[in-house]
Amino acid sequence: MFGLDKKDTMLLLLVAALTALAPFLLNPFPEGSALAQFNAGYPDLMQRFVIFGIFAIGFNILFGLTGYLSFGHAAFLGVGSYAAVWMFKLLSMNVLPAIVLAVVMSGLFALLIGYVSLRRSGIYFSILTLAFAQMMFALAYSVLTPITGGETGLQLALDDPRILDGGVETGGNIPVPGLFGMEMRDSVQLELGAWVFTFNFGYYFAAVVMLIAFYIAIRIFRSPFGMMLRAIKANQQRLNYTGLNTRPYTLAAFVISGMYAGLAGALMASMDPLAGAERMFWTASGEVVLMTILGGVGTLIGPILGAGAIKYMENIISKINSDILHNWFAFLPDGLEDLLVTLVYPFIGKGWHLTLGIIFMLVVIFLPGGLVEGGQRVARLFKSKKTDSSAAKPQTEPGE
Amino acid sequence: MDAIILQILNGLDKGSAYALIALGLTLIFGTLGVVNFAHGALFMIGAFCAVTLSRILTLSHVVVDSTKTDFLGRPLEVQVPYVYDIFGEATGAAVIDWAVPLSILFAIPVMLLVGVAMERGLIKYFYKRPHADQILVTFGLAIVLQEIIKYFYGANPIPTPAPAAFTGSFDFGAILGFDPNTIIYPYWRLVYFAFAAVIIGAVFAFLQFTTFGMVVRAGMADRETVGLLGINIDRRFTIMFGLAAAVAGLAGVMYTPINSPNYHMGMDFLVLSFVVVVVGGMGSLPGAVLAGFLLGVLESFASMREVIDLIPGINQVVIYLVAIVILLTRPRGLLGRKGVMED
Amino acid sequence: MSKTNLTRRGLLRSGAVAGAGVALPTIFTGSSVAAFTNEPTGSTVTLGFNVPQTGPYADEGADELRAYELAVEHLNGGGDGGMLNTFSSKALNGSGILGKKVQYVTGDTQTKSDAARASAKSMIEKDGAVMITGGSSSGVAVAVQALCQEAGVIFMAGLTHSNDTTGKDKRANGFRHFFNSYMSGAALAPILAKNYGTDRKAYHLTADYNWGYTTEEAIRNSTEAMGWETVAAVKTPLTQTDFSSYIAPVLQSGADVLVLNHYGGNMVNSLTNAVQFGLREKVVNGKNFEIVVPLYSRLMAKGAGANVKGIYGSTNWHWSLQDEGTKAFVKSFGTKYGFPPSQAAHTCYVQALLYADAVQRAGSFNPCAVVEALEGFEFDGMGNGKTLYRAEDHQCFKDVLVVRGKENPTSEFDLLEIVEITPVEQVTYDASIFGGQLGTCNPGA
Amino acid sequence: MKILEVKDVNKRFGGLKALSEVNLSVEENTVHAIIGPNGAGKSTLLNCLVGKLIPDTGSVMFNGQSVLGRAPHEINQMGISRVFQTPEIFGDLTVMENMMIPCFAKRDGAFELNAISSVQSQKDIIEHAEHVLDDMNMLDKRHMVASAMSRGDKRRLEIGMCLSQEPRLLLLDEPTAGMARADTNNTIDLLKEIKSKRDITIVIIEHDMHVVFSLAERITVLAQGTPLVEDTPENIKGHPKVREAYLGESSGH
Repeated sequence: MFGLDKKDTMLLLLVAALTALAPFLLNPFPEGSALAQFNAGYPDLMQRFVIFGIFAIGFNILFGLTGYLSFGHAAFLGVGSYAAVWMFKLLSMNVLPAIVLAVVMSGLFALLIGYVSLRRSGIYFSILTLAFAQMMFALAYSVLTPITGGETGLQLALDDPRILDGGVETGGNIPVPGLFGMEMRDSVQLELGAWVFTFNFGYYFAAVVMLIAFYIAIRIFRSPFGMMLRAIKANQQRLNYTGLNTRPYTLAAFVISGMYAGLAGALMASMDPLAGAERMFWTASGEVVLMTILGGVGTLIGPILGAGAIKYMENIISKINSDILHNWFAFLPDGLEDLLVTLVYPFIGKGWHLTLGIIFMLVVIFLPGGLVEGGQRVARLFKSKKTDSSAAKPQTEPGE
Repeated sequence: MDAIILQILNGLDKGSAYALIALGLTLIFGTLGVVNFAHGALFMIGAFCAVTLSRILTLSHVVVDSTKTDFLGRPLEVQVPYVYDIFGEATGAAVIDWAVPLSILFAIPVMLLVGVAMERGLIKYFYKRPHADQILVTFGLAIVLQEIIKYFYGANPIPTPAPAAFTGSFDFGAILGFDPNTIIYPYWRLVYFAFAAVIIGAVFAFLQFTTFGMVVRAGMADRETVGLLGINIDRRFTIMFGLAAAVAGLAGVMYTPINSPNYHMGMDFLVLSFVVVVVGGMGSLPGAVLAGFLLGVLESFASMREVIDLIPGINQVVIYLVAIVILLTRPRGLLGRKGVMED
Repeated sequence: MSKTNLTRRGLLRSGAVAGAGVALPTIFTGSSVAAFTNEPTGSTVTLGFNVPQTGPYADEGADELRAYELAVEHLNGGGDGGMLNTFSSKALNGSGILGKKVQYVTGDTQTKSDAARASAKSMIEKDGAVMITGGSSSGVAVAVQALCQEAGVIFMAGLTHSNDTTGKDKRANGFRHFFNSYMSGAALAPILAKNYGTDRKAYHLTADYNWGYTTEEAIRNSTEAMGWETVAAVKTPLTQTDFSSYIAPVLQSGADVLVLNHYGGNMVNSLTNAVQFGLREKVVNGKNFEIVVPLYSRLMAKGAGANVKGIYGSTNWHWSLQDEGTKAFVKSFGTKYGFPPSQAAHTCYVQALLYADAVQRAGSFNPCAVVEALEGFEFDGMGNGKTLYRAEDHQCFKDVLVVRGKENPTSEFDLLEIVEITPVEQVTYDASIFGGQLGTCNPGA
Repeated sequence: MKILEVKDVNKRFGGLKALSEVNLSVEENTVHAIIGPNGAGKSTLLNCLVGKLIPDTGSVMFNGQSVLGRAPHEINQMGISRVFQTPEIFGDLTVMENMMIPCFAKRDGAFELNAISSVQSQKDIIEHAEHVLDDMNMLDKRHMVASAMSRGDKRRLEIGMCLSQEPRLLLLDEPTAGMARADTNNTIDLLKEIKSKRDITIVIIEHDMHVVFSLAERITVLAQGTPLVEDTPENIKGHPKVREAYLGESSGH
């Protein structure tokens, strides 16, 4: 189906099903229960899951396939966001022109930066991308303030021209981004017993975009182009002596992944029309590296999982304060309660960076293939137990 | 003219800090072939060695001074350091005053230990892994280390002043025949510069003139051959890692009076020190030193207001701009060897 | 202290169809049911405290959070009541807000506008917070304020000093109690002129972002009006840690005053560097060289250690004030936590109380009702003397403190001494000078 | 017809003269061996032929066209394929994928943004790759990850990859270095078989005299960066200068 083989079709359908049902899957705990803290099924976080999923999918096309580690990819996300917000300001609150311009602009920046940076490989390439991104961040934060809004970020204002929406009365409030009359923030709620599920238009819009992006990524992975990119990672020298020019291949991969980043940036701006320079800082670029590694480099679904895991930690784990901990352990005797809280507290809430660092180290040390490899290992364990057969066949099909 | 001399002076001083940090980083890369993103964290831990020692020295017991009151109107509790009890008030105060230089003695064993533990406990399993994995695992480690420090010391910067003897600044202008006060430089920064020069010299001498250093240099050039000679290069490399950690740590200790240390100072320096190492040429010790001074001087010039007026924002990007230009014109950095880190 | 029991109270009821197990998903945003976003329908109301818990301002954020916890305790009738006893409005009675027990959720702004908006959104969408407050930078404040306007909840800004927050980026749903760059300039200039004379040459180092720009402008304008000359103004990068190359040329320029338009880590480092260069021992143009830090914060002064001694700056509030409100607040904060509150803690505590009081007086949590109750509201007893929440820009107008680093601090908290309390008349400005449009209040739904 | 002509090539590395006044011409459809002691400049010469190095002076003509200044991939596209001393293959890819890549290079040229159609739909490429694998007796290994194969198989795969492009000139850089005697003989047989099946010119750089004399029709002896002599194997064997300079010292092998 869709020009994919059976396995990939299954994967695509699985991801489609997961995203479609996310409002249910992410809200497994009834309202008001102690575990409701762990529910993630609210629009903003679900939007972030899919948007950063797109970002990581795109990054993986570059890093996972070619092995070129860009440490400045967040710059393209930033460019996409700025472009999108400017479209909202100047043209229309409809998200489509914003997305188109964002993808084009980030593609142009990626072409320029990629053309220069790809003259070098290895860590030299990483440092070049880092240098470009840091320059963009520093300038966006300071001297480019008239274009980027600087510290406070680029925002909408009541008196923006919005040429295409000219006739619409704003009524003292800035209009919000939408798609032909549907606003990104529109939500429907479904109450089932103690559970409440929120279906948000913005989320589903972003999810559809992510599915398209994911589908394209599968096609790229399975295409001759994707094979060449993997060959670059495997042995660039051999590829050169096989008559293939690696530069345009890597550049194409760089531009494509830059456009994915720009798309993610545009969607971020569509869900929340503000573009800040911090999203271009090098730690933001590091974050997408973390996502990809955590999920599984070079795998199709890994980056999406990694993006989800990190955003979950950032938004859910970081909100657990000592108060909530005390509530959880309230059933224990006082001394034990305090002890447990003392032991756990450094790792959650404001200590979530520590947990992130530890998990990340553990993954790199023990699971170089990320969560996907972890899943495969678990699956293999079950398989070999069930069938009691000899060791499972080594995975030979790459790009799972 | 005097403005230019001043910025060269200032650049050399800045550069000595960059060179010192980059030196350890490139030492680790050159010997072990490991890209250590936790190097900034080592610098930061060094700085917190100084904080810790001054905390230890100022460990106090409480004496209630009933003549004064605190913010809630209660009798004021005055903290009296135990050092005062041991050495008497005058000597005790002097010991506390000299906490930062004293920390050098404290930091050396601590940093050696941290370095060796890091190498034995983590890094050695990554020699054969790709550079990307090394970057990632040490990046994770850097996050963990700085969060631990933050947990114990908080997020705010902690003032750790230099000894009172080094406050104030030295007037070069007067010596060179310029007007007084035109070329002044703080004493402590001059101390830092001299300190960096000594450390850099010591590391070079160590590598150049000791058998240990010769083996290590041979190992940097060709690890397998040295291994074949039956020399236990691994153990020496462990010691090198400890040494590099100590260099980073000392750089951190002496830096504390310049900028009050905080938990993220390592990350602040990380990107910069990598730029320095790459500009100098991965694995090249003289390259790292040269690039450190070069970038320090250029950064100083870029921060002159005449330059900023000419090219707005240049002070924000000069380091990166230099890195890009050097990497494009000299692919292996200023003094780098061929083929290093290009896979 | 109340134990928080996290629910999404507000949001979840809004779309409900009573009694039915399955609702028909026909309504958007539940607009036809709820009157405004996150209308509290149960016996409790949830406030969202959005403060930096990670990053360089984490300690300031922690102090803000302490203040909020204290405020919640007092609102719910716990503790000694703190400023509720001295507050000129007596609407609040310790039974929560409008009889609903106050609960709170917390978020981490990371001092990044993106992260701050994400955590604010999560508190609004997931936890049903009806008001968001906190923050310790203007970038975050402006970003979150715009978000709250859009979402239809009230935003009570925490520590934010840029003119923009209630100037060009003001929003109808946003309110600021903290003072701003303009007021710092207006309050500082006369004191500087009095102490340092009117014939001075100033050299500005300015953080290269919005807050730095507005602060530099404010200080320049007001000092130049006093007769000072501005020799140079140099912008420094946000990520700068070593300011030596910016400070080294200061003396050559012939300036005799250095103004550091820096905050947080930048301020600690630039001040430390400047003192290191021995600038304060120099005599230029026959006058002692002086350093000025327009925005002081005790937490940051602590980071700079002894370097702050004798240096002038302005601050929103200081615990050593002797009015009744301050004394009550310092007492309950100090008793609970063992040390005096920072100005960030103070402004956050006051903001929480002001919001609660406005709701109580309006008789509704509806943001538009709250806006109406706060606009033009005059109050006293909150530590800054008589204060007005101006209707035109939602900025508080009150006395501003000019402080100086203390020469002989008795403790690690006793770093600043109050030099003068600049009366409100002197720092008041016309609401239109910074541009921007307030728009109209947005109740969401 | 001369398919490869090297004229007056000089190459220095700093103070070291790696090649001096090298002249070499290779007749089409012959096997031409270049031998010489270590450091004779064999690899430098080879690198000059494939575009990795550019000679300081002199010319290198392939099929009447200069290769100088062209990138390795361009030279390959002209019809020169290269086999490395240690097998250079795409270790992470399967054997089949390894074989398909040169087929794509042959069909689509140096760059083709073919990002949407799937590899599986490229029937002609698959067919061709399978055909070559079959030729190499490796069809049964096609789903293996290449890095998991034995060294001999990797060598075989690499040669197969080169052949799949139907090059006019095949350059072999010590193809049997480090191999056991049995593997070496297999490789000799393979090369003989290749040569017998098609029109192809082979230039082989070799240390192992057994290999050289089993395969070569012409031999150039290189010493200290200069060609000493060029002749048929029989004459080379008896040449006194060669015995002295090269064979004499390696007779112990």
